[in-house]
Amino acid sequence: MARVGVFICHCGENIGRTVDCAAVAKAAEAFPGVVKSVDYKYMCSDPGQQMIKDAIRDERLTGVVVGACSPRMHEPTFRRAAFEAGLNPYLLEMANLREHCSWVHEDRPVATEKAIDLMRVMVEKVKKNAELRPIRVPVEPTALVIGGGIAGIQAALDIAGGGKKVILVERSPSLGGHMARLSETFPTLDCSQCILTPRMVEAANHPNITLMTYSEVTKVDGFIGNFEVTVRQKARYVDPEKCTGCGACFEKCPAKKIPSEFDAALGNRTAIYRPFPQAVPNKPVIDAEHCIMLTKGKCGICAKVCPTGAIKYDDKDREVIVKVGAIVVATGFELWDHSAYGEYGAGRLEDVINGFQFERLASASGPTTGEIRRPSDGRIAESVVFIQCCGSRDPKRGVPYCSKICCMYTAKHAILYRHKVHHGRAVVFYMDVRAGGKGYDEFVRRAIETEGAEYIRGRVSRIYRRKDGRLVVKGADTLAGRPVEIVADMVVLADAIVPQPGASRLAQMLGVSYDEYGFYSEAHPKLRPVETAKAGVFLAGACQAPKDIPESVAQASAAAAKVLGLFSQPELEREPIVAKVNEVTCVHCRACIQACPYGAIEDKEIKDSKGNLIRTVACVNEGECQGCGTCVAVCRSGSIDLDGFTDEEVLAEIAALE
Amino acid sequence: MTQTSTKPDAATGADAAAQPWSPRIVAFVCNWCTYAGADLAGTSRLQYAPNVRIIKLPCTGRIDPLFILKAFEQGADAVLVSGCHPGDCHYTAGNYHARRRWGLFRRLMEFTGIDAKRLFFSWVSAAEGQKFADLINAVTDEVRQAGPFDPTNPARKRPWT
Amino acid sequence: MTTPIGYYPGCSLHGTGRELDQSIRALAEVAGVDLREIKDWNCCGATAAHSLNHDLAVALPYRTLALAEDQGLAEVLAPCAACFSRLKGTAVRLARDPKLAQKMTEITERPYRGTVRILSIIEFINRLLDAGLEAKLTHPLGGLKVAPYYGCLLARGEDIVDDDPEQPSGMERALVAAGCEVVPWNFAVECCGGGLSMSKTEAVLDLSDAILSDAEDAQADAIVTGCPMCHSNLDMRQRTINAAGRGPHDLPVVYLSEILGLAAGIEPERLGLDRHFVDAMRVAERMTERSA
Amino acid sequence: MAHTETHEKTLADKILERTGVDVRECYQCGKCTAGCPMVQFMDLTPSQVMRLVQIGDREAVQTLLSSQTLWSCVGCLTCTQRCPKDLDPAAVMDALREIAYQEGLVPDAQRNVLKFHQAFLKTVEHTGRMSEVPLTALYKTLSRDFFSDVLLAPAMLLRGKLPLVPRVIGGRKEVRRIFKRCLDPERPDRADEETQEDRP
Ligand SMILES: Cc1cc2nc3c(=O)[nH]c(=O)nc-3n(C[C@H](O)[C@H](O)[C@H](O)COP(=O)(O)OP(=O)(O)OC[C@H]3O[C@@H](n4cnc5c(N)ncnc54)[C@H](O)[C@@H]3O)c2cc1C
Ligand SMILES: Cc1cc2nc3c(=O)[nH]c(=O)nc-3n(C[C@H](O)[C@H](O)[C@H](O)COP(=O)(O)OP(=O)(O)OC[C@H]3O[C@@H](n4cnc5c(N)ncnc54)[C@H](O)[C@@H]3O)c2cc1C
Ligand code: SF4
Ligand code: SF4
Ligand code: SF4
Ligand code: SF4
Ligand code: SF4
Ligand code: SF4
Ligand code: SF4
Ligand code: SF4
Repeated sequence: MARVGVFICHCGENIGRTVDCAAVAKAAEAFPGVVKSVDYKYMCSDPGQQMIKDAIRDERLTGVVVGACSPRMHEPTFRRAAFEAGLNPYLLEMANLREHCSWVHEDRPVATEKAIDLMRVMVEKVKKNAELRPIRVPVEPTALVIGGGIAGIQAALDIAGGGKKVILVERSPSLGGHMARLSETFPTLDCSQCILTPRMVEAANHPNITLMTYSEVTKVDGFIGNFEVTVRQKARYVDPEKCTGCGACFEKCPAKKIPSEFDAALGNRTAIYRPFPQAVPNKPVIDAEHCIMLTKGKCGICAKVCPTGAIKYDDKDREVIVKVGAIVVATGFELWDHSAYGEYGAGRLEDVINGFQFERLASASGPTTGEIRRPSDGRIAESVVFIQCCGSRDPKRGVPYCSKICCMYTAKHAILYRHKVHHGRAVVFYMDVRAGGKGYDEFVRRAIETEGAEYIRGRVSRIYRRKDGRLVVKGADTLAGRPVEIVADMVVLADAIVPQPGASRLAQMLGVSYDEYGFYSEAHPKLRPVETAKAGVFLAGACQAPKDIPESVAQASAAAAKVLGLFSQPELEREPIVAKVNEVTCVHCRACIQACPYGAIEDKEIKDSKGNLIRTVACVNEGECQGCGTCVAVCRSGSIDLDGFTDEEVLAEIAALE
Repeated sequence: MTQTSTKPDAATGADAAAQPWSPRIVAFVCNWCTYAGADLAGTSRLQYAPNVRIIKLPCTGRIDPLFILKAFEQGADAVLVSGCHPGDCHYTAGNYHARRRWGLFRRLMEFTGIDAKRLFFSWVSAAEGQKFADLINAVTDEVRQAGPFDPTNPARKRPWT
Repeated sequence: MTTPIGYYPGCSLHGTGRELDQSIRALAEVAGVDLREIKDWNCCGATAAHSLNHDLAVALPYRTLALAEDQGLAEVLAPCAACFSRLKGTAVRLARDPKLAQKMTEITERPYRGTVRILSIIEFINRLLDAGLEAKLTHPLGGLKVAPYYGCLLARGEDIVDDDPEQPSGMERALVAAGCEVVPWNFAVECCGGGLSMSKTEAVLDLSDAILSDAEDAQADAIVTGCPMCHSNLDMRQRTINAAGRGPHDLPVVYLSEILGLAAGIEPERLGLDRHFVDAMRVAERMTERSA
Repeated sequence: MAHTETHEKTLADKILERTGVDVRECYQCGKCTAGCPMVQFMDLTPSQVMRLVQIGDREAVQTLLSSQTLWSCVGCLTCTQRCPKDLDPAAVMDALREIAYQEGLVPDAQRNVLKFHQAFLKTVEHTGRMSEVPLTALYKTLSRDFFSDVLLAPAMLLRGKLPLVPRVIGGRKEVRRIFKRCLDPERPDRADEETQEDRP
């Protein structure tokens, strides 16, 4: 006889407000086979779990149903408790009274009735449940890190430092990401290159790290511990083995007028190029779209001047398949394109620039060697207006969220500008100043109080170029309650932070979820901020949400810790949700074999003691079966069933619906 | 700790026959996408019609035609099947197999005299809480329009309002 | 084009905006379009009704729409930008809000099924160009530099105007076809003070002065507009602006239809170019005959 | 000072009803103020108008309804076009102006705007169309502002832009009826009709 215990959780007010938990417990008491039914404020708390453990022992329970939050939240918690009390964890089920009931309905009697139904369904299921044992699968102790910005570099270094192998895949020709383009960094104003370059070099030289730049992930198969990833290495047209990085080629390349991605189009580069002098690897690539040889079949100068014969015009893209046990996604962000704002010149006013462009102007290695010169005529900007929240917090035409880092980098820009143009005027239009970090508000106050930036609270409505070439900025001072008009030489827009292009495509490939903007979703917003809902895939940096460098690095190290934790065991415990064949009834029609998406079902020959073949049946490979149950649904003879979701269990659930 | 003693506040246990008809919908959803989407609807506090009872399966590929028939036998007015988007299946292709079988489901239902319009298919991903709530409301409305499937079925003890 | 297009001149086209009326009619004739004035049309209520009474602001245009429908007109041209905005705005609201439509039927005792499409002067002229007017532009204006001025009403209102509200381009094609050079300038959608012209003259002088100055900075030979209200603020009041110590300005302000009329070889007087306060006949001097 | 008074229906609700604009969504960014061409002629900036509607206490209502701003807005929609929250301050201005007018709260300095609008509507009410001469004459009488603009009249006459005969349409009686029904919220004539029809 079944002896089922029922435990109804109030979740504080979360369930109790809408569901009459006591009534549910009372109703469950009357279900056949239920020997104990109670409700309690917080089931997942220590006393709550203890209550379950005690009941398992005292009442000799053969099954437990916890009516609480989503099993995606606390099923592991309660199953562990059951295990600790000596009950097979798969004899415990959860009914989702919170996400599927109390939070989505308002009417208390109706929600209460539904909660009772949900309990009855799970009680009937648990009575049919069988004891199951976890399955063990081997783990491939190599990590894949996608994205070579500061977050990806940090994650790779930490995993490599922990003694495991890492493959670091970066889409562009060099490591470094956006941080490589920054001049100095808030809140300490240290030089970005100075702190980043050593990390880049270390990553490139680390014996445990395999660097794959100019490469992209194109396919992901497998599951935690056993991913199979296809990486496409784009043709570089330069043999990295032979190239010494001498630079003779790009000095001579005649295709010179290509806007440099690194300099945010404020400077130019050649067709064969190295994105920036500290690039890692420090070897050029040929941009096939602009190379005269590759587009028109003429030129060939680089090959002529190259002392080592490293140029290969016939280079081809290559695909490599790598086997990894875990994946860290660190693909970063991009800036929103402010050409959507016609009132700010629709991206056509040369002296209206974005944050990266200002970083390049302020950078000693940038196109103006650190002088703040206007792109239009190269004059020193005597007056600069900075506009915060450009495209951010604009549900109508931009994005509704706050981009988080732009208050800080705008304060930094204002300070850097005042350092470089002492007599210059720096005006910042802001709506709020969000400077919630260590030393951050002090930094903003410094910009205002000691560096003399003028902060005006209000958004800007219009920017246009006057006859004399200066810009008129029409804003408002909402604190003074009046409009303000400022004439400036240059305007810097703090454009919103958005995911990098192609973010959702990669997410689909990886099977991780993402929000409506394309930022990747963490498994839990508070308690699992570096994991994704896909086991074995972790997040680092600004691909998850706007983040500054310290946060990106912290998350990268956290992701690395998760990976090392995963790699610390040679084998992984897997849920024993796998298919099983009844060899007696199987007629070997092979329908299941064809249906299984994982090729997990094989033929098995049954022989007598003398080794004579009696017949052949289907047989599931537990290591490969993923538990989808597709095979079960196709078997006409009812010979295959899925542990954890057997026909008997599911039919019992349906039959429990009143 | 409150031991069970309180009386249910209202309707619980009230005379079922006396209540007006309202749809009973059984939803078979996959664990990875739609179940999580329903969770997201909850975390986002999106209100939707209470007429659905969810049965969780690992994948829509697991759905046996028998389950659907059984649900109607239990007094369902409609069955909803919802899983991951095509191409997004947690199991690479399970939902593809399920989709291939839909035609079969429909024919089977017609054979057994159930109007195929009472069987709904949808894709709701883990990120689509709003879509889940909208889906439940839309299906409930549609079934409300269609009326009860078999009001005389003794298995249907009460409406799921 | 054989189907007639309804014509709603609106009050100002019989008075302050006479040259707009004249030039539209002349242009239609050249293009071979049958413009039919709506019989017994009434004033759209303009800013006044809009300012003081919601119902009236809808009811007045409603009556005119109902008349047009009754007279079998599927499309109505409202050359005055203010009238266009009131009529089209009303049509859009009626389509969205059946309750309002019901109320208006009661107030005006006239049914309206919502079949009338309202055309702005810009849409109308682009339509004429498509229908063959382009080929008839035999007297291009020899690189006349123009600043197209949309004001607020020919650019704003997402469901009323089908153009980019910040950087509209509706006039561009017609102006280029007429041989003009369109200068980039900043005040194309800046407001001139519109309907407060008489009661808040001071404000209008300020705003109009800024618009004229920017067009001059952009080295325009003329401002091109489609709105009689803008026109009267920029043209009629230009002297007042100068008298108030601003400027001094001397910039012709011409209607889009006048420009096209000239390019089509219509005599300037027939277009009303002699009626301007700031001499506009000099624009006509730029007409050059194109050898066929 | 106090924001705490409770009203049966707050001003924000009234505005929502009339315009569909929920002022609670305004986050006071000031972009409307920044772009408004008339702001230098206003005593409250457009964003302050939005804020006062949010507050909605007696003091705020009074300040709003007696403000010059309502009569300075030209309805150019610059604010509406650029509001990041997709609000419609221009519609809020319209609604407030209408309320102020209905409650007789027009500030003295803005009488002329009102007078002009009234003169305009009077002309239309009587003839069905607007004509410059009667309008100007009526406006001058109402506003007692005899001198401004009169200077332009001879020049306009000269250019054939001042038709001296007022334009009158056939359906002017009909237009008058429309005015009556719109301007008089009770609409007595309609009420009569209805009661008559209702009788068997
Ligand atoms: C103007 C500006 C100024 C800033 N100033 C500061 C500052 O002073 N201090 C501070 O702390 N922070 C600052 N930041 C923020 C800082 O830039 C970010 O926190 C940091 O760059 C985030 O690093 P990341 O590695 O997550 O992303 P990224 O730097 O964006 O790196 C992502 C990398 O992934 C690669 N990638 C993308 N997609 C793929 C793919 N599919 N496959 C392979 N590779 C891919 C990209 O090429 C890139 O190299 C500033 C940001 C801006 C916009
Ligand atoms: C009013 C309020 C509301 C909040 N609401 C939210 C919210 O809604 N969402 C959210 O995300 N965050 C919220 N927070 C923030 C949240 O509380 C903190 O982020 C979180 O508690 C930090 O966790 P912690 O472990 O770092 O520190 P703590 O929670 O402070 O834990 C530190 C522990 O260390 C112990 N300890 C201290 N010194 C010693 C010692 N020398 N030896 C041994 N033990 C020691 C302490 O006793 C304590 O148990 C809120 C904070 C406040 C104040
Ligand atoms: S078990 Fe779930 S429902 Fe209960 S208190 Fe914990 S989180 Fe809340
Ligand atoms: S010239 Fe040859 S060796 Fe030198 S950087 Fe270029 S490719 Fe490398
Ligand atoms: S072959 Fe191409 S990359 Fe080489 S020098 Fe010529 S243009 Fe430059
Ligand atoms: S961080 Fe600051 S500037 Fe950036 S969106 Fe948020 S409030 Fe605006
Ligand atoms: S479908 Fe069933 S009967 Fe056929 S081979 Fe598979 S288990 Fe055997
Ligand atoms: S349950 Fe799915 S993965 Fe496992 S054997 Fe069956 S079809 Fe294959
Ligand atoms: S622009 Fe919109 S959100 Fe900003 S203050 Fe004005 S009304 Fe409010
Ligand atoms: S509509 Fe009124 S408030 Fe809005 S910008 Fe124009 S004048 Fe200003």
